[in-house]
Amino acid sequence: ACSNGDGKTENSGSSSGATVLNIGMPNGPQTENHNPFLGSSAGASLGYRWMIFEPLVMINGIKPTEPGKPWLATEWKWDANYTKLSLTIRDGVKFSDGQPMTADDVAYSFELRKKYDGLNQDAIPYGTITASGNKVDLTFTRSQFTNQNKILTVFVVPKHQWSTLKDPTQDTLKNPIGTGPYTVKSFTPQTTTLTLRDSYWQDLPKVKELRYTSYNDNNAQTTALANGSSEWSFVFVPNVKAVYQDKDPKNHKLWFPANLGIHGLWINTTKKPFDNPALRRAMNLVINRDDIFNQGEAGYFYPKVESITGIPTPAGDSFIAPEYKDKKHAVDVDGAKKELTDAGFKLEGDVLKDPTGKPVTITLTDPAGWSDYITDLEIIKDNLSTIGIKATVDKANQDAWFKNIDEGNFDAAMHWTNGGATPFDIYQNIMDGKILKPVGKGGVSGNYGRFNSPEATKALDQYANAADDATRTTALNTLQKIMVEQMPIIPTSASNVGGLYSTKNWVGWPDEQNQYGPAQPTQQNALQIILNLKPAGSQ
Amino acid sequence: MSAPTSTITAVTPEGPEVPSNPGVPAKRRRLRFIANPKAATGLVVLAFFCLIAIIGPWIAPYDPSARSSDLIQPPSGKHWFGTTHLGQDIFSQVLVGTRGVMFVGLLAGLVATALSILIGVSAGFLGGAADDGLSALSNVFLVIPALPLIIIVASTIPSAGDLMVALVIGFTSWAWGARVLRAQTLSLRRRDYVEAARATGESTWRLITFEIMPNLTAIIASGFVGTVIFAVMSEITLAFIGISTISDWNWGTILFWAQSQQALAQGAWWWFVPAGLAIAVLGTALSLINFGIDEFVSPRLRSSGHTKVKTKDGHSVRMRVGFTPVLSSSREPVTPVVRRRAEEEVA
Amino acid sequence: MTVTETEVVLEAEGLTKHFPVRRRVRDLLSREHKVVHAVDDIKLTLRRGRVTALVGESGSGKSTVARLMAQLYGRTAGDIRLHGETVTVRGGRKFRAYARRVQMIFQDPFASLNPTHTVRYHLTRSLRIHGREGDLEQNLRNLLEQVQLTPPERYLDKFPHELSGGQRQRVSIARALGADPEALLADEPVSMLDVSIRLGVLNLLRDLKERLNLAILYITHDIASARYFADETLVMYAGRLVEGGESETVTQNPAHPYTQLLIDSAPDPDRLGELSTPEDQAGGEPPSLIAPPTGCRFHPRCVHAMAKCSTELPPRFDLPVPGHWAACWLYEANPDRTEGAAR
Amino acid sequence: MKAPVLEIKNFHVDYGLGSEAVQAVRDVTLTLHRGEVLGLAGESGSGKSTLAYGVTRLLPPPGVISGGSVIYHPPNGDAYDVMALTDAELRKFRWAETSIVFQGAMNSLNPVHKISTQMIDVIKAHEPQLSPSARVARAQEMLKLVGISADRMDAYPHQLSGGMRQRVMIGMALVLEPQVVIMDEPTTALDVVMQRQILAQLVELRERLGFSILFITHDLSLLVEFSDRIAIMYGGRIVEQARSVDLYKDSLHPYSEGLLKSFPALRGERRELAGIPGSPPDLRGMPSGCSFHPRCPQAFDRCSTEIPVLGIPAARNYSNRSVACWLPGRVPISVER
Amino acid sequence: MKFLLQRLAFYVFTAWAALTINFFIPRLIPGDPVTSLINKFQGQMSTEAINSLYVLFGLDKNASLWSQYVDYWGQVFHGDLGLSFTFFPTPVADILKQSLPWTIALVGITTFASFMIGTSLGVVAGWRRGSIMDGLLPVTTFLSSIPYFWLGLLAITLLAGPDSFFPSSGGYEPGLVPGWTGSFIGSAIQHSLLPALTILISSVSGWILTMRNMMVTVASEDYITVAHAKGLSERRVMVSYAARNALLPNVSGFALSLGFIVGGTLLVEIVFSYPGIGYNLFQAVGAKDYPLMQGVFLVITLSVLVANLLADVAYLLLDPRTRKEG
Ligand SMILES: Nc1ncnc2c1ncn2[C@@H]1O[C@H](COP(=O)(O)OP(=O)(O)OP(=O)(O)O)[C@@H](O)[C@H]1O
Ligand SMILES: Nc1ncnc2c1ncn2[C@@H]1O[C@H](COP(=O)(O)OP(=O)(O)OP(=O)(O)O)[C@@H](O)[C@H]1O
Ligand SMILES: [Mg+2]
Ligand SMILES: [Mg+2]
Ligand code: NI
Repeated sequence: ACSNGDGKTENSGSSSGATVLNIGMPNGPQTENHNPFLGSSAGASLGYRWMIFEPLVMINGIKPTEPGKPWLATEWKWDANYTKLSLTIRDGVKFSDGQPMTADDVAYSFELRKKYDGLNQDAIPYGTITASGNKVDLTFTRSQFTNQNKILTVFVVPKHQWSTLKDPTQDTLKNPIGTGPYTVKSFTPQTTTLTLRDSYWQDLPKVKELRYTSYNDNNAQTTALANGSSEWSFVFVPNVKAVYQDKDPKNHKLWFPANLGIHGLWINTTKKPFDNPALRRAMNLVINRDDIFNQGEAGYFYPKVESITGIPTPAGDSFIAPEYKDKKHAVDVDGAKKELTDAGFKLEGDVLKDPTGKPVTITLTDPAGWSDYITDLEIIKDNLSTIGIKATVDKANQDAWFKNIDEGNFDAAMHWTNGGATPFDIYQNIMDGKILKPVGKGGVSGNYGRFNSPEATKALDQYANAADDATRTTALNTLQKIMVEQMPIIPTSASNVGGLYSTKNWVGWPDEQNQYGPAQPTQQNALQIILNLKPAGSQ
Repeated sequence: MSAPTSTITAVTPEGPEVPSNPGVPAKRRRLRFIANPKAATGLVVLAFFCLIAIIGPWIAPYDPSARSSDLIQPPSGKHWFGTTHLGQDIFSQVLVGTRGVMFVGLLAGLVATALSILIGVSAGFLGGAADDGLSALSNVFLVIPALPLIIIVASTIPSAGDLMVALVIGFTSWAWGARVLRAQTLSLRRRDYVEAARATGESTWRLITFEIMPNLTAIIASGFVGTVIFAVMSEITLAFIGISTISDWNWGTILFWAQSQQALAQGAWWWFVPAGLAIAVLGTALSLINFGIDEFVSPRLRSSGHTKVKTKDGHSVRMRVGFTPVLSSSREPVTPVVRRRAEEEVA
Repeated sequence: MTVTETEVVLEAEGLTKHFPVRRRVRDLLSREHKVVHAVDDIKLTLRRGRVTALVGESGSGKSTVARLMAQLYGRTAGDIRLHGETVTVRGGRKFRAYARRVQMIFQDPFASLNPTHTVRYHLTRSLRIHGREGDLEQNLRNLLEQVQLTPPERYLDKFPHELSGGQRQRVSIARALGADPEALLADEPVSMLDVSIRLGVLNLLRDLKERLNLAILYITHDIASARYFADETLVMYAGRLVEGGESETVTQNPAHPYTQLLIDSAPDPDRLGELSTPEDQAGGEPPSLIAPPTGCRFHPRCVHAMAKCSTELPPRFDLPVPGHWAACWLYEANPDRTEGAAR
Repeated sequence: MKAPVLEIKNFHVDYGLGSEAVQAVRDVTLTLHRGEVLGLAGESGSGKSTLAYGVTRLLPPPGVISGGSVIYHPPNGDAYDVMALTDAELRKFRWAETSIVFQGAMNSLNPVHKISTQMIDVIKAHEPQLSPSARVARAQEMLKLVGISADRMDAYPHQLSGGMRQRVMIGMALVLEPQVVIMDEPTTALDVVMQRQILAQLVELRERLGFSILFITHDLSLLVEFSDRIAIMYGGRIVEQARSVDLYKDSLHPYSEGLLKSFPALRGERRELAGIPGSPPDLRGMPSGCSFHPRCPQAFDRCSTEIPVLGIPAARNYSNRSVACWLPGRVPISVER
Repeated sequence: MKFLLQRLAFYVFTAWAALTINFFIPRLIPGDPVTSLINKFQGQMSTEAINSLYVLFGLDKNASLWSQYVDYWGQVFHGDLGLSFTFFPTPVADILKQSLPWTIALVGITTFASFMIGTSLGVVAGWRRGSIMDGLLPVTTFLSSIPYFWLGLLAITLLAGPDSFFPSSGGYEPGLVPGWTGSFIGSAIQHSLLPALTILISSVSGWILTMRNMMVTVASEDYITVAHAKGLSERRVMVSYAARNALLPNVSGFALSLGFIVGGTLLVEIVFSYPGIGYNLFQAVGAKDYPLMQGVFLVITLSVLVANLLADVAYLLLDPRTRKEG
């Protein structure tokens, strides 16, 4: 934030002289913890772990269906209905301490995950892990079709370092050694500085030094972005145009593509009259996603979900069933009213009465501090009033809210779904009967709305274990149909993997035209972006 | 947060002063409190806020939560204090929000005061083990920083309304008052009039309620006002940092929204300023009342109206300790002087 | 015996009060419990219709005696007898019953009335507690008239601060009379009052004694006033009684060296200009009550002190005048020495 | 008559200003002569302390001196009016020429400083040229004079008994050997034995150092014994002034008479104690005329209308006493100068 | 010496009670660190990842509250405060070591400065009543009635910014490495100016007021009049007689206010993104990070107790009456 100090001087003056990139995240003071496995580490929180530890395969987070880019593995092959994986490891890759990376290291990286549940974040059911020559073979106890990207993007750690650690789950790894192009130069709670290695198995990136600064909150981060002291970040900026873009319209850019995860209004499907799909569909028809996008999400943060299947586009374009290809969400109050009258609801003046004659009311709830969700709820509340549903927004206590959602004690709430390489994760999270628990019982890890559809459960099962793509497509189409017809949740927005960045000093960022990866600095693809950056004015 | 805690201990080491001005009936003396300009100003402002708290929701031009198409508009005839990112009317929010603030402030003040009386006065009066136990309790509560404690407690309560917040604040902020009251009770307990009442045969509870309590009124009142300040500040802070679960509007909620929407960065000062000023004015009003009480209790604190004195030869001298101003050093005697008779002159 | 023997109302025998001293770190090691020997072995008799004066310098334990007799403090040892019956009460109904018969007037009229209550409240409470309400209004007037606050209406609804010191003291007395006691313990009832007002209050007390036949303990440090108002005078020094007898005898013919010192020190307008301490007069300061001198407590200051004085506690020795006694070894063997010691 | 050191002339003190002002001291004229003890008596609230503080200009707000002069006669040099001094001159004047001993020694000594510090403070302020060791020596010497051994120099006030503190104050008052010492009820908090010790010491010191004392008390019997002359105050005025013997034997003002009759005597005949009926006047609502008239048994019409003047009584041939009373034979023939 | 034993018992008891409360209160909060992390990673954490976290944090095993309590005391006595969840697996002690200096430096120094300035102004205001200083009181009252965070935010908006001398956030320039270098210390001071200023503004009036009132009370004591009567210089009377005595009651108030440092610092650190202990607490509360919460509370409690102890000692030194012997 200051105009002096060596933080800025190197980047000031002619933009072509830039050697440093300032990356920011609004995550508060950090502690010196470079353990890449731990989400609580500074490396994960700020995203620099990806500059040190590299994946086997680089997969474009916004295009999960595209084949990945070979990275530390040059080849990979799935067998036996995705229960067996053979990897060919790249030669000539060296760790930052000069030791070569071998198949042993790769196998060890998997072993670690197998051995420690705490490190196996995706709960992959590892079977055997064998390394021979430059090959690593893995087996799994179940089909890993839905997890294939998660396995391929596993990062590799050096065995010679990690095998000496007493407890890898509780080590802060003060001296991280990886294959990536950067090493940690200095750490302070505010800023971690990474510096470029002399050698790297690919062309060395142009950025000599990365500075990851952790700001205490969104406000501080936004201010830093606006005044240029932070050049790349992922943060929610209200009124982004005025606050950020207009400060330097030429250089202040943002790109927030969707990934395959969504946000929506979860409805407790066990509560009358919301157990009636017609009511849920009608509600869906009046919700104004433009307002939510523009007012709640500041016009950029969580992109609109356009498809009525709830699958975010363009990331999920290829999954959308043919019959829903062009069906998009649109506000249709009359349609909603028709839907309701058909189902026996009556709109009396301003009040909607359910078939039994009771007025329809609903409490929308989210934690008080989640301002975007609360804003969304305010908008939804307004929207629902157009069909006579009296909604109240309850700003709950965060902990209580979690508990209530978990136990199904709510009418409706804005909540997210899981995300993944395919829309499977979304649907599984919403409708899986296998994780269905009665209202009042907690510990569910999805299906908060207690949506009970054996058909959906079956389709999900089929998809996960199918032997061929056709079965999978059919299963997914069934799920889409259920989603559209039953609306267990009303999708409003897609999850994002975006970023705000400045082209003042560096160019080559991903954007609408060049969608080589999501623009979020804490994603694995950040390494790709860094490798792609060039000093501004050098072209 | 820095609600000025009452300074009454410092002010009255010896309890209620022997009235400086005998002859003025006690009732009139009580009214004199209102005649104190500071207290009067404070009371008027407080009354104004109380009025708004009562009628605010009725006179609010809009529903404070209702959205409109005027997003982030600066103040105008239509929206006196401008609008929010959802087009809500900030003026209405401030008006409607007053009730929550006043309710929580007063209720928390009441709860804390009641607790501090209960604990402080009993500790001071009973003495012995009861005193040790109770004062240890209040010491512990004093040592635990109040705001973090309130934050933690507030976040444990599921869906707390104003009532809950008020109770939480009340239950965590009585310790200071209890300590002051204990000290005061200790000094009152050994007063002759308490002993005398005991010697007359009064029972213990009558001693506490009728002999000791009336003499604590000023301290209790000032403790109450102090806690109200603290409660208002705490409540607003809780809402501001998004911890409290208040679903209704209050000034803190307005500020929370302003802050989470980065109103200042957006240039929407109108979103931020009115609520903050309202808090400051309310806080000042309460502090003024407290000054009034302090001065009422300890007349020495009153700055006398005439601090400058004009001497005969036109100089103006300040009244101060140690150097008494001399108005005129050659004043003629006001009493008649018996003129000397001529014969005495001779004699 | 010139002391007329009327009925004994309240008597104390061997009355002792030790206040514990707050312990410090050092004391913990020494394992000794220090106490203030505020009152030691006092024998005192209050009779109907008589005023007994208790004189002694500040801090000699006079107030403590009064509070012990009023049962406001628990005693360390000794006996308090009301009409010959030992009483020990700490509170509750028994205490009320005792308070009804023995009332105390506090030293400081400015502090002993609650500033927040009116005269009416104070008196009403006193009447009500002891069930003497009857016709309340009439009784209130009677009380005020008894203490010569007339007309009563003028005073009933006043707050203490609206009254002068003498008036306040009268209200205190009225409050004590509200219980219709038999014994009145007046703890320096006039020391805080102005010279011109003192007399009124004392005259009032004397008048009450005569009219209501009260037994009064009059505590003061002004030995001259004891001469005027009390039938009997007891002299206290550092927690002990050192001399007693009829007031006139004690003041005009003091026996104990301390009493002599006290009387010699009192201002005397007739000794114009001869202000100086006689050579044979004791000086020094009162002793610490935590570790009082052994033997006679006065011996360190006493000009007649003998070896025995510092080791043995002198008992009461009767003196020639009936009822007059002194606790001083000077009078041990030969009571005739009285003359010599008293100069 | 001896030479005057302090002449108080037509002295007026008010508390407050304008119409609310309380006139606590009115038109007081009083002379303190070199080497004498002048007693000032009167009941509580009669303005004794106010007069004492007023003379030294130490009245706390809202007190103001609304008139009169206080002429000080230094032993060598010209007399000057204390009321006309500037603050700096006043500071120099204080303690070096006139020192003051207050009623409560505990409150007069700063509880947080050693008594030596407090004594040396004075010397430092007035005789800065003195070396530190000389200052200490002087303080020690003075304390010895009042009977406090040098090893108590470093004690804090609370470590001394009441009598010792009072003696420290007296020692401090004399440390600069002033001409005038004003003592405002210096012994009322002490018991009679201690009181006598201190007064005896004071008499001795006065003989040695030759200062004059203005001694304030309400204990008339003490004054009679101790002082050379006595002035009686009532309602802010001096009502009578005479040599102690004269006053004791034959007081002219009914109030003085009443006062003398209020003290029970310890020795001699049991006198009749008459006392003074009524209660002291309220300074805000002073009775018209002679302020004592409502309580005076001998009051007549004139008393309630005209304020009596202090002067040498006409009837009997008194030379150095004055009284303010309209009773026949006491009406002044001359104003006391 | 008088109340050393009593004080000691008080400190031991208070420490025990406060630490016990510290232990229990966080555990009364519904929810656990993992749900809070879910919140932090809103929508970006898969169900599987959540389960792995329970394992990682050791929350999958159920220990009784009592055994946890016993362990807790074991830890406290060993100076081991456990591992933070938010910054897993960083030991809480390390986090505190990292943030404590900032809080002490900023809030400690400003509280001290505020006390000193407020007290000095109060001395003058109380000594010269009716002068301009006295007239300033209502103004300072108003300033101190402004909610702290509001004042801070306003100050940031109005005074801080890219072109301004005042940085708007952080404890030092992001690029610098903490150390005893000139540029770092300069930067740290520069970053602390605005927060310090706002703390001063909102806290100084309290001290002015208490000190003024004490001065007024003390000024009418006899020994002040005596000091004037002794002809001492005005300064000497004001400082060595009046202020010295008036200060005494404020010493314990000051110690108590040190206790409120962390409570107040929370907002300062939030508003100014200051890397101190208050912000840690805020994070810990938000993340249900019991070990961190306990650690912060421990620090707060101990520092309050130490401050009180210091105040007791200071009192002992300043007021000879408490040193009474025998
Ligand atoms: N509650 C108490 N605790 C400890 N010591 C006490 C207590 N009350 C009195 N004392 C001590 O007992 C002694 C006698 O005190 P008491 O008040 O009886 O004296 P007194 O003769 O009435 O004095 P005075 O004339 O000043 O009223 C004193 O040394 C006093 O310090
Ligand atoms: N600050 C004040 N404001 C108004 N009146 C005052 C003030 N101070 C003193 N007085 C009044 O001035 C009168 C004289 O007071 P002063 O203290 O001189 O009396 P005193 O003769 O010294 O009495 P005492 O014997 O009790 O010391 C009293 O009636 C008192 O009420
Ligand atoms: Mg007593
Ligand atoms: Mg006086
Ligand atoms: Ni505050």
